[in-house]
Amino acid sequence: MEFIVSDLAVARGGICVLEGVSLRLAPGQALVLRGPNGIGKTTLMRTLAGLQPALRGTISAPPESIAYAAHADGLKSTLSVAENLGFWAAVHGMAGVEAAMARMNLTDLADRRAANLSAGQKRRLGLARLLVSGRPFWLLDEPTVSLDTASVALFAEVVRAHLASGGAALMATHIDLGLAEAGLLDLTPFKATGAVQAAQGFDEAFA
Amino acid sequence: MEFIVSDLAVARGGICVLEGVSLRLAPGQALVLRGPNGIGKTTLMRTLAGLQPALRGTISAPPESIAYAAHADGLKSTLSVAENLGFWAAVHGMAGVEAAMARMNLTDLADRRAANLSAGQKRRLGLARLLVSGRPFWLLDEPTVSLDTASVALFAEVVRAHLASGGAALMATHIDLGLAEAGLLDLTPFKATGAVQAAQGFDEAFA
Amino acid sequence: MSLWEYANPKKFTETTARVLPVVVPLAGACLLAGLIWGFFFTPEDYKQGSTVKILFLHVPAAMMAVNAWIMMLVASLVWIVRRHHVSALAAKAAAPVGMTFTLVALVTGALWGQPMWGTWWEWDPRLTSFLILFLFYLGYIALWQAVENPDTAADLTGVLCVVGSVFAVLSRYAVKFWNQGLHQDSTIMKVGEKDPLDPAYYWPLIFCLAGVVLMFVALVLLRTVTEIRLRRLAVIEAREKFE
Amino acid sequence: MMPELGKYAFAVLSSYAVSLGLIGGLVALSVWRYARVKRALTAAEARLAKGKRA
Amino acid sequence: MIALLLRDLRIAFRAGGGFGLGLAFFLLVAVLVPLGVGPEGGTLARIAPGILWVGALLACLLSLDRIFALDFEDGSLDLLATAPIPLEGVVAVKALAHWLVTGLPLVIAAPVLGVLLHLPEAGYGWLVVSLLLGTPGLSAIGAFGAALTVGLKRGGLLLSLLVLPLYVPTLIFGAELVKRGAAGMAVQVPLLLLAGITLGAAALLPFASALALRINLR
Amino acid sequence: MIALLLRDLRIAFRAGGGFGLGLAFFLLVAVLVPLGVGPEGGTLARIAPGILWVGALLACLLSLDRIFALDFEDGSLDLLATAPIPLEGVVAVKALAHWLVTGLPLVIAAPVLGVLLHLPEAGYGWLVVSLLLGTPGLSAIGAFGAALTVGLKRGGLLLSLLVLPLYVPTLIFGAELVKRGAAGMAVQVPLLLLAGITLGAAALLPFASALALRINLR
Ligand code: HEM
Ligand SMILES: Nc1ncnc2c1ncn2[C@@H]1O[C@H](COP(=O)(O)OP(=O)(O)OP(=O)(O)O)[C@@H](O)[C@H]1O
Ligand SMILES: Nc1ncnc2c1ncn2[C@@H]1O[C@H](COP(=O)(O)OP(=O)(O)OP(=O)(O)O)[C@@H](O)[C@H]1O
Ligand SMILES: [Mg+2]
Ligand SMILES: [Mg+2]
Repeated sequence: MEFIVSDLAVARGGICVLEGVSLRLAPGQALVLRGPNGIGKTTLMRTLAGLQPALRGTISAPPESIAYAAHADGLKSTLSVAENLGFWAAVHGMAGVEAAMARMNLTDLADRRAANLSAGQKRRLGLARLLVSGRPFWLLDEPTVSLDTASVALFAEVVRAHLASGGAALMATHIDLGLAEAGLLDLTPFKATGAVQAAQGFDEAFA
Repeated sequence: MEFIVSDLAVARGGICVLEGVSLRLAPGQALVLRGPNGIGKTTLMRTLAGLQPALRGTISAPPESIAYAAHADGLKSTLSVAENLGFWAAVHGMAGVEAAMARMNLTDLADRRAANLSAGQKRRLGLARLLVSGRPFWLLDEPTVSLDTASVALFAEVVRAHLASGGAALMATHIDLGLAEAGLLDLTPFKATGAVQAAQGFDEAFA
Repeated sequence: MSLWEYANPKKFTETTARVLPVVVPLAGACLLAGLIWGFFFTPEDYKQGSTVKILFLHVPAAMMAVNAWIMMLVASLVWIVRRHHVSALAAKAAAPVGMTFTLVALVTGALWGQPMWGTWWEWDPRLTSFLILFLFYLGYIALWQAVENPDTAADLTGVLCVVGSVFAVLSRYAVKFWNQGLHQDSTIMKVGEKDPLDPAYYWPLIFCLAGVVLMFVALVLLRTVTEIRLRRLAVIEAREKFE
Repeated sequence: MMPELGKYAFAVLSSYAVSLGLIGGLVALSVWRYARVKRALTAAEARLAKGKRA
Repeated sequence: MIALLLRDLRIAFRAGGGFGLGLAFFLLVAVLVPLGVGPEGGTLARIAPGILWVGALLACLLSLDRIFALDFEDGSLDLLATAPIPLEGVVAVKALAHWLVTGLPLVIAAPVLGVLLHLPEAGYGWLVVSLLLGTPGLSAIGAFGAALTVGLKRGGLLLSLLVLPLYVPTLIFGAELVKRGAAGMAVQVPLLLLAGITLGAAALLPFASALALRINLR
Repeated sequence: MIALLLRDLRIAFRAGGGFGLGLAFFLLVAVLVPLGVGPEGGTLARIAPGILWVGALLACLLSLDRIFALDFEDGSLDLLATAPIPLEGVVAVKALAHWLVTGLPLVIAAPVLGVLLHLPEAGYGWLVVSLLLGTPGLSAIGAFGAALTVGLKRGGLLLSLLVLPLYVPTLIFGAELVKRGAAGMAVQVPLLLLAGITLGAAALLPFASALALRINLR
C-alpha cells in the first residue's frame, strides 16, 4: 500500500523535462512539490496518474488507487453541484455526496448549476470530487488556485483528515498550504539536462 | 484622468451581489480588492470593464482607458507567444512586443506555440498583453494565479513601473502581492442584502 | 540477418543510398520505354480508336493506387505491432504517392470516359470506389497534418489505416451491389483465356507497370529518408533549444 | 513522327499531359524536399559536432 | 456506466435539447432539398430515399464532435480515463447516448419527412426499419472518428472528412433498402448487410476508439 | 482590423487547414448524394444545381460556430469588445475571414464537383457566378447566427436551426440562377436578387451581429 516512484524521467512534447525523480509516499504522508513555473510539475503529475507514459523509471502503486485533480476541474456547467458530484460518486461506486458537499462548504450551493459558480466555488467543487473517489492517493495540481484564505484552511483540514484515515497526498503548489506535517520536495535539482532521450518514442531511434 | 466609481450595484445571473461600492483610482495608485470566494469580485470587474451593465450607480472613466485581464487569458493555442502578443499590440496600435516579452521573461519562449506553455507561462503571457495595450487603468482578476514566487515578484515590479509611469491598477486577489504601496478595499461590507432590484432589467418591472 | 534490421533508421538510410542509384534509372528506363512504345508505336483499337493509348497511364496508375494503400496497411500494422518507427514513416511517405496515382487514374479515366461513354463521370462501381479511396487518402494525410506530436500522429493514422481498410473493402462490395457498371473487367491477367488483351498492347503495358512499381519504390524510399531526416532534425533542434 | 490521333487527340494528349504533370510534380516536390532536408540536417549535425567539441 | 449514460443524456437535454436539434437539422435538409431542386413530384419521389438517408447521416455527423470534445476540454476525459471503468465501456456508452439523443429521434421523425419528399407509400415501413438498423452503426463509427480527432482544435471538419468515407457502406445499403422496399423488390440482401455492418461496428469499433482515445490523452 | 483578419486566417491555416476542410465537406456531399440517390445520369443532372447549392450551404454552415465560439471560450472576445476597434468591424472582419477560408474555396472547386453530378455544360459558368455572389452573403448571415448563439454549449445545432431559414432566399435564388443558366433561360431576376441579398446582408447584418454579441457577453 505504498506509492513508490524511482528514477523517473518524464517528457512533454517529446522533450524530457524532469529526470531522476524518486519519491515514496506511505499512508498518512503528505508531500508538497515545489518548483518554478515550467519545471514540469504538471507533466510529472500526469505521468504518475498514468495518463502518459514515463520515459524511464518505474511507478509502483496499487491498482486504481490514484485520484488526480488537474488544472481543469472536469465540471459540467449545465449540471448542478449535487449532480456533478453524484456522477463521480456513481462512477467510483461510492456514496457520501451530501457529506462531501458539507465538508467543502457547498451545501448551500447544491442546486446551483456549475456554470453559475464563482472561480473559487468551482474549485471547491473540483476538490470535493476527491472525497467521493474513495481513492487513497491524491495527486493534486495547484489545488488552492482561486481559493480564499478560509477555503484554503478548509482544504487543509480535509487533507489532514484524509491523511489521518490512512490516505496520502502529493501536491504541487506555489503557496503555503498551512500543512506543517507535509514533506517538501523541490524539483529544481531534477531538471533534465537534455541527455536523456525518449525510451520508446521516435526520438531514441533517431538520436 | 481619474477612475471614479460611486454607489455601484452589480448583479450576476439577475441577482444583485454587491451594492454601494464606491472607489476612486488616480494615476499612480493601486488598489487591491479583497473578499471571500463568491462575494462578487469578478462580477464587479466585468462591470467596471464595461462588459455588463451596472444595476445602479455610475462609473466614470476616460474612454478606452481600461485594460481588463480575466480568469481566461484569451490566448490562441495555435499561435506562438510572439504572434499572440503581436496581435494584441496591432489591435491597440502599439509597438513594443519585444520589450513586453523581455519584461515578463518570455523571450526564450517567443516561438513556442501557446498550447505548449505551462500554466504559469500562459499566465505570464496573458499579463504581458497588458503592456502592449497602452491603457492606463488595469483591471486584474486574480493575476497571480499559477505564478511562482519569482514570477509574482516580476509581476509586482511591472505593476510598480506602470504606476510610476502614471498608470493605475485595480486587482482582485487572495494572496499577498508584495505591493506595499497598494490600497486595500474589502468587499465584504458591500455584500447585497437582497433589497436592491435590477434597475433596467425585467425584474424591476415586476418588483 | 533479420529483415527487421532495416527498421533501424540509420541502416535504412544507408541501404537506401545504395538501392536508389539502381532503382531510379531502372524505373526511368522502363517507364520511358513503355510510354514511348505505347504512345508512338501501338495501333489504334478498332472500337476505341486512339484513346486506347490512355491505357498505358490509366491501368498502372489504377493498380498502384490500390497497391500503395495495401503497402500502407502493412506498414501501419508493422508499426502498431512491432513499433518500428521507419515503417510508420514509410506509411506516411507513401500516402501522397498513392493519392497522386489515384488522382491520375481518376483523371485519365474521366478523360477517357468522355469519348467512350459520352460523359466525364459515371457512377460506375469501380470509379466510385476509386473516388472513395481518394477520400481515404485525403483523410489519412489530413490527420497526419493535423496532429502535432509525431508519435501520436503515427499511432492515430495507423489505427485509421487499419479501420479504414476494413471499410474500404466493405464499400467496394457495397458499391458493386449498388450498380452493375460500365467499366470493363480486368483482362490483364487473362492471357490465354478468351477475350484477352490484344498482344499489341500487352508488352508496352507490362513495361509501364514495371516502371510505375519501380518508381513507387524509389519515391517511397526517398520520402521515407526525408521523413527520417526531418525527425532527426527535430531532435537536434529541440536539444539545442534546451541548452 | 507524331502518331495520328484522329478525333480523340484532345482526350489522349490531355491525359498524357495531366498524368505526367501530376507525377512530375510529385517527383519534383519529393526531390526538392529531400535536398532541402538533407542540407538542413547536415548544417545541424555540423553545429552539434562543433558544440560537442567546444 | 449507467451513471455515465444518465449524465450524458441529462446534459443533452439540459443544453437546450441536443434531442430536438439533430432532428431539426434533418427536417431542414428535407426542406432545403426540395427548395433547391424544385417542386416536381416525380423527381422528388425518385430521390427521396437517398436524400432522407443523406440527411440522417449529416444530422448524425454534425453532433459527432461533441461526443468527446466537451469532456476533453473540461478535463472530464482525463478523469474518466483514470476511473474504475474500462475506457471501452466509456466509448460504448457515449456512442449509445449519442444514438439515443440523435439517431432515435431521426428514426421516429423520418416518416413525417418522407411526406415532404413524396416518398412512395410502400417505402415508409422500410425507411423506419433501415434507419433503426443503420443509425446505431453511424453512432459507433462516429464515436471512432471523434476519438481520433479529440483534442484537435477545429477537429470538426476533419472529423467529417474522416468519418464520411466510413459511412459509405451504411448509406448505400440503407438507401438501397428503402428504394427496393418502395419499389416492392426483394430486400433481404441489403437488410442483412446493413444489420451486419451495424453489429460489427458496435461490437468491434469501441476497442479501436478506446485505443485512439488513450493515444490522444497522453 | 487587418491584424485581426491576418490572425484569423493564420489560425485557420495552422489548425490543419480550415481551408481544405470546408471544401472537403462540399466534396463529400457531392459524393454522398449520388451514392444515396442512385447512379442514373438523368436524375442527377436534374437535381445537380440544387444539390450543389445545398452542399455549399451546408459546408458554410458547419464551420460557422467557429467564427466566435473559440474566441469566446478563451476570453479573446471579452478583450476584443474592450479593444479600440468597433465591434461591428470585428464582426465584419470575422465574416470576411470566414468567407475567404470557406466560401472562396467552394467557388473555385464547384465546377469539378459539377462533373460528379452531371451538371449540364451550360451551367458551369452560372454555378461559379452564383456561388461567387451568394457565399459572401452566407458568411455574413452566418456570422449573425454565430453571434446569437455564442456562449451556448452545444450551440452548433441550434445555430444551424437559426441560420438555415435565413439561408432560404439565397439558396432559392442561387439554385434557380444555375438551373436557368443551365437551361439557357433568362437569368437577370435571380441574379439581381442574389446580389441584392448579399449586399444587404453584408452592409446591415454586422450591426445586428455586434448588438447580439454585446448582449451575449454581459
Ligand atoms: C475515373 C474513372 C476511372 C477509374 C477510377 C478507373 C479505374 C480502373 C482500374 C482500378 C483499373 C484496373 C483494373 C484491373 O485490371 O485490376 C482500370 C482498368 C481499365 N480501365 Fe478504367 N477507370 C476509369 C475510367 C475508365 C474509362 C472511361 C475507360 C474506357 C472506356 C476505362 C478503361 C479501362 C481499361 C480498358 C482498363 C484495363 C482493364 C484490363 O484489361 O485490365 N477506364 N480502370
Ligand atoms: N511541445 C513542447 N516543446 C517543448 N517544450 C514544451 C512543450 N510543451 C511543453 N513544454 C515545456 O514543458 C515544461 C513543463 O510544463 P509543465 O506544464 O509540466 O510545467 P509546470 O511545472 O506544471 O508549470 P506551472 O507551474 O507553470 O504549471 C514547460 O517548461 C513547458 O514550456
Ligand atoms: N445565476 C446565478 N444565480 C445566483 N447566483 C449566482 C448566479 N451566477 C453567479 N452567482 C453567484 O454570484 C456570486 C459572484 O460571483 P463572482 O464570480 O463575481 O465571485 P468572485 O468574487 O469573483 O469569486 P472568486 O473569488 O471565487 O472568483 C457568486 O456567489 C456566485 O455563486
Ligand atoms: Mg502546471
Ligand atoms: Mg472570480
